[in-house]
Amino acid sequence: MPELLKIGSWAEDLPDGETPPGVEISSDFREFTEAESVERIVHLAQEVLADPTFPTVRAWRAAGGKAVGCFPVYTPQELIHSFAMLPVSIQGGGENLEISRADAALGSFLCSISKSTLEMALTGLLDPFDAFVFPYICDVSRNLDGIFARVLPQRPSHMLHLPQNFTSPATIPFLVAEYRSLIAKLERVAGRPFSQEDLRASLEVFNEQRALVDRLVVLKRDSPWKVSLVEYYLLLRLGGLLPREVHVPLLRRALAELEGRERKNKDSIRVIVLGPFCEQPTLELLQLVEDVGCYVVGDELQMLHRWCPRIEPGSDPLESLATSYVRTPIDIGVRSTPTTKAAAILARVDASKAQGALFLTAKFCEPALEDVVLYRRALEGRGIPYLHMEFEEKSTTYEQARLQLETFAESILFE
Amino acid sequence: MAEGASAPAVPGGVSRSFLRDARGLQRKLVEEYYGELASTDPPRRPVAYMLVGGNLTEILRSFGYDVVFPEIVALNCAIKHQSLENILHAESLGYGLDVCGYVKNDLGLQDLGGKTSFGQIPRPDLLVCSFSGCYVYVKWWEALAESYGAPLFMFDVPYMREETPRKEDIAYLVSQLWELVHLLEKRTGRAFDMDELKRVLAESRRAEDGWVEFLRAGRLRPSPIEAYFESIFYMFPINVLRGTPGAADFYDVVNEEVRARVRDGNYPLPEEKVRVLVEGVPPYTNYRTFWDFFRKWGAVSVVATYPKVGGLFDRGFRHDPSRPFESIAEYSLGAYVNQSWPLRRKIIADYVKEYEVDAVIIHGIKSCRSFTAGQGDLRDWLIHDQGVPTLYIESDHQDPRYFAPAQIKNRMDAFFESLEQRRAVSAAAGAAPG
Amino acid sequence: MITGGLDLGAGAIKGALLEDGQRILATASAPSRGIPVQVARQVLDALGEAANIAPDDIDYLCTTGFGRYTIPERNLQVSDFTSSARGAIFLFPKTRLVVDVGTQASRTMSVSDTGKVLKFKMNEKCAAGAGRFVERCSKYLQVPLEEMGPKALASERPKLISSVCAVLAETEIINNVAEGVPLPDILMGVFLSLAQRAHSLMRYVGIQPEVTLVGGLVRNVGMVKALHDTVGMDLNVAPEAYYAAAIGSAILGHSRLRKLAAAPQGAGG
Amino acid sequence: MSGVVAGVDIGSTTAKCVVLGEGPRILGKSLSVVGVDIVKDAERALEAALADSHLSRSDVSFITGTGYGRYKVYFGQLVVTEISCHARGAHFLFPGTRLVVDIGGQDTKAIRIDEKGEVVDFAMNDKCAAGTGRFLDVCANALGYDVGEIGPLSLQARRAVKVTSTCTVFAESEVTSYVSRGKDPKDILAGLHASIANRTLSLMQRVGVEPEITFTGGVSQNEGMVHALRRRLGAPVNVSPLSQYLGALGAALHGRERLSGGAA
Ligand SMILES: Nc1ncnc2c1ncn2[C@@H]1O[C@H](COP(=O)(O)OP(=O)(O)O)[C@@H](O)[C@H]1O
Ligand SMILES: Nc1ncnc2c1ncn2[C@@H]1O[C@H](COP(=O)(O)OP(=O)(O)O)[C@@H](O)[C@H]1O
Ligand code: SF4
Ligand code: SF4
Ligand code: SF4
Repeated sequence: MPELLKIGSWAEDLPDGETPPGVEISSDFREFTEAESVERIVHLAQEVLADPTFPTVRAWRAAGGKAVGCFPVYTPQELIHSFAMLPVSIQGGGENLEISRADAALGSFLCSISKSTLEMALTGLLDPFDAFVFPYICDVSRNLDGIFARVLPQRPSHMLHLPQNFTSPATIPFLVAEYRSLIAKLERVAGRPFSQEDLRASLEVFNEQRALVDRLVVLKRDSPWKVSLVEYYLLLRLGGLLPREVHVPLLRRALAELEGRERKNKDSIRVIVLGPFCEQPTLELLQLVEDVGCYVVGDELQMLHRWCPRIEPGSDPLESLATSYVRTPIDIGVRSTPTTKAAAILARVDASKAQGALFLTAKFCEPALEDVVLYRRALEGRGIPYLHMEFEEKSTTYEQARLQLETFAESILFE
Repeated sequence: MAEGASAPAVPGGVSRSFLRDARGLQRKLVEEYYGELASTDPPRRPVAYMLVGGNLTEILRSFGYDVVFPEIVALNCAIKHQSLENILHAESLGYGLDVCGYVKNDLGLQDLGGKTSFGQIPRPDLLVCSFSGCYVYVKWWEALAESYGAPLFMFDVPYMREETPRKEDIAYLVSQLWELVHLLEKRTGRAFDMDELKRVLAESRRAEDGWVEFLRAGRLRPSPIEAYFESIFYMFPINVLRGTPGAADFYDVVNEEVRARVRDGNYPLPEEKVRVLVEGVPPYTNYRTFWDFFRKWGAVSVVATYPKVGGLFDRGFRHDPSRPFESIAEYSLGAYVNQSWPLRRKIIADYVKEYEVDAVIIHGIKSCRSFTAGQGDLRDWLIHDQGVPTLYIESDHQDPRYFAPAQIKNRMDAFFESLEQRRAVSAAAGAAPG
Repeated sequence: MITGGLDLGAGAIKGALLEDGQRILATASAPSRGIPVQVARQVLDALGEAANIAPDDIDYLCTTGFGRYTIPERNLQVSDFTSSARGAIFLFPKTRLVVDVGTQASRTMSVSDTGKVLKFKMNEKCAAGAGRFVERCSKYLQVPLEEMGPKALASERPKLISSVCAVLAETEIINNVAEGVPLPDILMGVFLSLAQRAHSLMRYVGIQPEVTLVGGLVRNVGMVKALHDTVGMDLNVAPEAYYAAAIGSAILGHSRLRKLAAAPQGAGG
Repeated sequence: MSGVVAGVDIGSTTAKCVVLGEGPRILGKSLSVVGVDIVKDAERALEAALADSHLSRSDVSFITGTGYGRYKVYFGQLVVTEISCHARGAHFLFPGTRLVVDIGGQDTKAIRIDEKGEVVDFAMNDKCAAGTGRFLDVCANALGYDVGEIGPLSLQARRAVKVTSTCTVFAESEVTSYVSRGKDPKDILAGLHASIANRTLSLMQRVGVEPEITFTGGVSQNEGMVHALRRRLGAPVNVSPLSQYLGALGAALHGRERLSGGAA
């Protein structure tokens, strides 16, 4: 596994106030299309993540394109794509962003991702975007939309109500109407009308991406020693930052290398990681999990790219898109669970053959926090060990995390 | 500025003598309500748990259900200083420090057996989640469903981003209401009785008229009511007893009392110096202490947003027996927290004008993101765009550990002190121009 | 075979020497100030002196605690939970739940009959669940640390602290003093508040019939009483329990050494 | 009746007293640590300031209390919050001041004032004591320094270490962990100061950053902090050796206004 690169101390080195030097990425994404090895791709991905000025979006704009920022967990990015705009997953500002103004606007007891996203809006870092979508995954994401309306009035932002009643016959028509409201805004931003044909084509592009993502997920589950958690995560994460047309071939090349990798299966325990569906743990934390001897064989990272296996465009692609959201049961903290939490967690543990569950929840992320209790009760019933830890975007010390992770691994490994 | 004191200047125990019969009646209603719920005399009516925001009390009542609002149970526990024990218990079950205090208080209480000083809270036969304005509702009801094994009906209410809902929103809601009706028919073996629902709705409407009359009394100068603290007492009937004759009668008593206050000059404070709008959920565990911080400065809350979590009746909405399902759908869209920030800002701006507000106090809740996330931006908007002096303070609605009296008092003192100073200065400037 | 265990805590470095993983030869400690390696050497010297052996006579050194990676001459390092659990089982073989209140953190863990950690939990951020808080109280209440416990025992109506934050709690205490609350009641209030936090950690892990206290708190009779009263059951307390983590790591070192001796080809540490 | 007034500021950490003669003349002042008996501390603070000004109690015609312990200044005739007092004090020393930043033992405040020294808006650290003097005290202690030393040391840093924990309780462990990783204490200190400057800026932005800024409170005696704040703001900041006394001075000024029947 390539050594985890230490990037991004620009905030330390430069006098405050100066804008950081952007990572040079040629406007046609040549570096990504030419990147041959996983090692190189991982390196590029780390550079992109360490740079809060959205280099991939700037590159896209340089070529004259428009971009729409999407808050996690689920947005129908296919719709945005169908307008030939770049849908980009905004997942916080990373550990280098100083939060100074967002704290005041939002309040103290909120997850880092909401604060850093607002901070970026207030400091101009989101200027490369033409519009924003905030899905109703939680009250914070929802409220951010209304704050954006005030602080960035020139850039439309849209709050998308994702339905929670999955059995009503009226749900799909409602979601179609929701999507139509979004479409109306996108039409204005893109300066062109919505077209079913374009959406159909976009669905196919996303289907291709999903198929590859599935392969990666299966690889991580079945042969976790072949792909490290950091590699796995970065490959997925790029999916929301690069044009899909660049990501798809890149992922294909990476998979070819990873699937053929000869590596030793280490004496690690198999764990499933739950909770980081929205705010993302730092790379250091992800690496730490595997360093102390845990193979992650199931997770909730970057769910957008693996929400459903594939969407058949059908005669009404918009309805197909809505149907796929409503009809794909996903057990995740920001969607009401159709079965019970106990059944859901045990099924997931069984599917991944995990020996333990690791709850990595973002500090102050209520949707994640509340599930932990129901999950742990179910796990205890089956005698499956678990550990719950909270994380924040900004952490420089991992002593407490290491201590707990080590104990967790030791408690499963040693007699 | 407060006078210095030769004796300890602790302003405890300010009298609240303007409160008369209504307060006693409210106590009685609460006691009766929980008393009935707790009674084990057969035949027991089925019990549904519901949330205040966007609640469907009328429909459940028309099927003969008793309704329990865990939020209100929780706030009663907090007022009676019984929340911490429940919260600590919930934390030992694994609910983190940052989970909504209502949820922890309720789930802790349930796990401890549901016994409160005001009665035994019965187990639910049905859980109706009106997902209107707070995502935590979804999580909370999932947890209840899991621990009771009771069926859960998810009533998904679209968030309001425009002042008028789309027709698809109403269609979605009405369809869900019919699904609920069918579920209730199945569970009770009773046929849905539209006339009964209409009768209940008419009672609701009467209570709503009375409640609005009370709230609007805050427009008088001086205000005969304490719109924030007093509402804590009087919200119970409008949220819990709506649809019963008792609720409407209650507001008749309240309004009679308010009229008498005006007649007798029996105001919340001898002198109303500052007219305040309060935004946010109250610190129930310490609301009396909090109230005293207002009284000390002659500040009267003439309008508040919190009493609107159960519906924006004062903005014109009424349940309508002639359009039963549509009006219920509109009601559930209209919970205060279900309004987007731009709509909330507009409501607040209107209140400031209509109620001649001098200052706004925002009370942020540490463990509630639905209400709180963005209140800092609201403060900024009020001060800079609206020119209204605004103070932001933070504690918790349920968890007494987050109420730091000295700090809150310090901020309130400084805020009112500076208001008073600026007034004195501008009064002096007005008296002697040039 | 002599194995050493070093517990490099945030407040103090504690050490233990064991013979054949069964007999305690010596224990020693020193406050963590300055460079951990140097303090650790002092502790090792003190241990050697007390047991009357030369540093080279230590066959295997196992570290634990906050600074477990800082000692270059270690043969193995284990987490605090793992070592405290072993130490507790050594001192009280029927232990099923271990409570450790140290300088920075309060921890609790349930253990199997062999001393394996089953479930564990440490205090969250924002919770004043740790010994440093007691130390600071000692400073501004002007009561020496050693006297706080005995003084607290005289309390009749303990004054609990409501704030979860250590810093805000200090203000609260100062207020209480100003309002004339008797010192023993304030002290006991502090201990009871900490005990309640520890208790909720214990409940999270699951209360077990036999509970053993380890770490700095065992030296404080007030804290022990507060925990006893809060939990409402008998708790194992022993002076050696202050060194439980060090003892536990020496034991773990010993079993590792035995394994290595049995399979010489896999040597290394 | 003499025109001598006194202001007593009982903070969370220190008690300050200023005795003010007629006109802008400070006759005497005192600074002491607050202990557990606040009532006595207040009296002692007054006595010490009187001694410093060679006056006796009867020479003072009006006493104002401020700070956290203002209600314990039983011998005073008026209580005012320290927010109004710092505003008044800063305005007195630097009349152009429009924004006052007060970092004390337990609170950080940003106070926007008008040209008369009246408070227009203020914000205080909400969550906790993070980013206050206490935070620096604890960190200094963890590194084995006295608070007086850490400012100058931080100025000698070569490369600031990034400190993320703003929680006073946990910053200590972060600092200790940096030490054990062999980081230079000067660099750690620079990081600590930068992190507080950042927090403070966030507070200042709540009320609006105004052109003339005066830094008050005990922490303004810390050159490292002054430097970090200036750097973060990219603008000058007024400081004076009297900065820690501005609350007490402001209290005295409020008393004087009251005495002369002015706007108060
Ligand atoms: N003699 C004593 N009397 C009372 N309390 C003590 C004594 N010695 C240590 N303590 C308490 O124990 C704590 C240190 O515990 P310890 O287990 O050494 O922590 P760590 O492992 O984090 O260094 C101190 O903060 C203090 O509160
Ligand atoms: N000479 C100094 N150098 C650096 N810091 C100082 C100095 N004097 C005081 N301080 C800081 O000031 C703080 C106390 O500030 P002060 O304004 O007196 O607090 P309060 O008013 O809350 O009692 C202390 O916590 C300390 O960190
Ligand atoms: S991290 Fe959690 S609380 Fe924050 S925006 Fe995401 S889902 Fe919401
Ligand atoms: S609105 Fe706030 S207080 Fe009410 S349930 Fe939701 S999170 Fe809790
Ligand atoms: S200083 Fe107190 S409130 Fe702030 S983070 Fe730390 S423990 Fe929590």
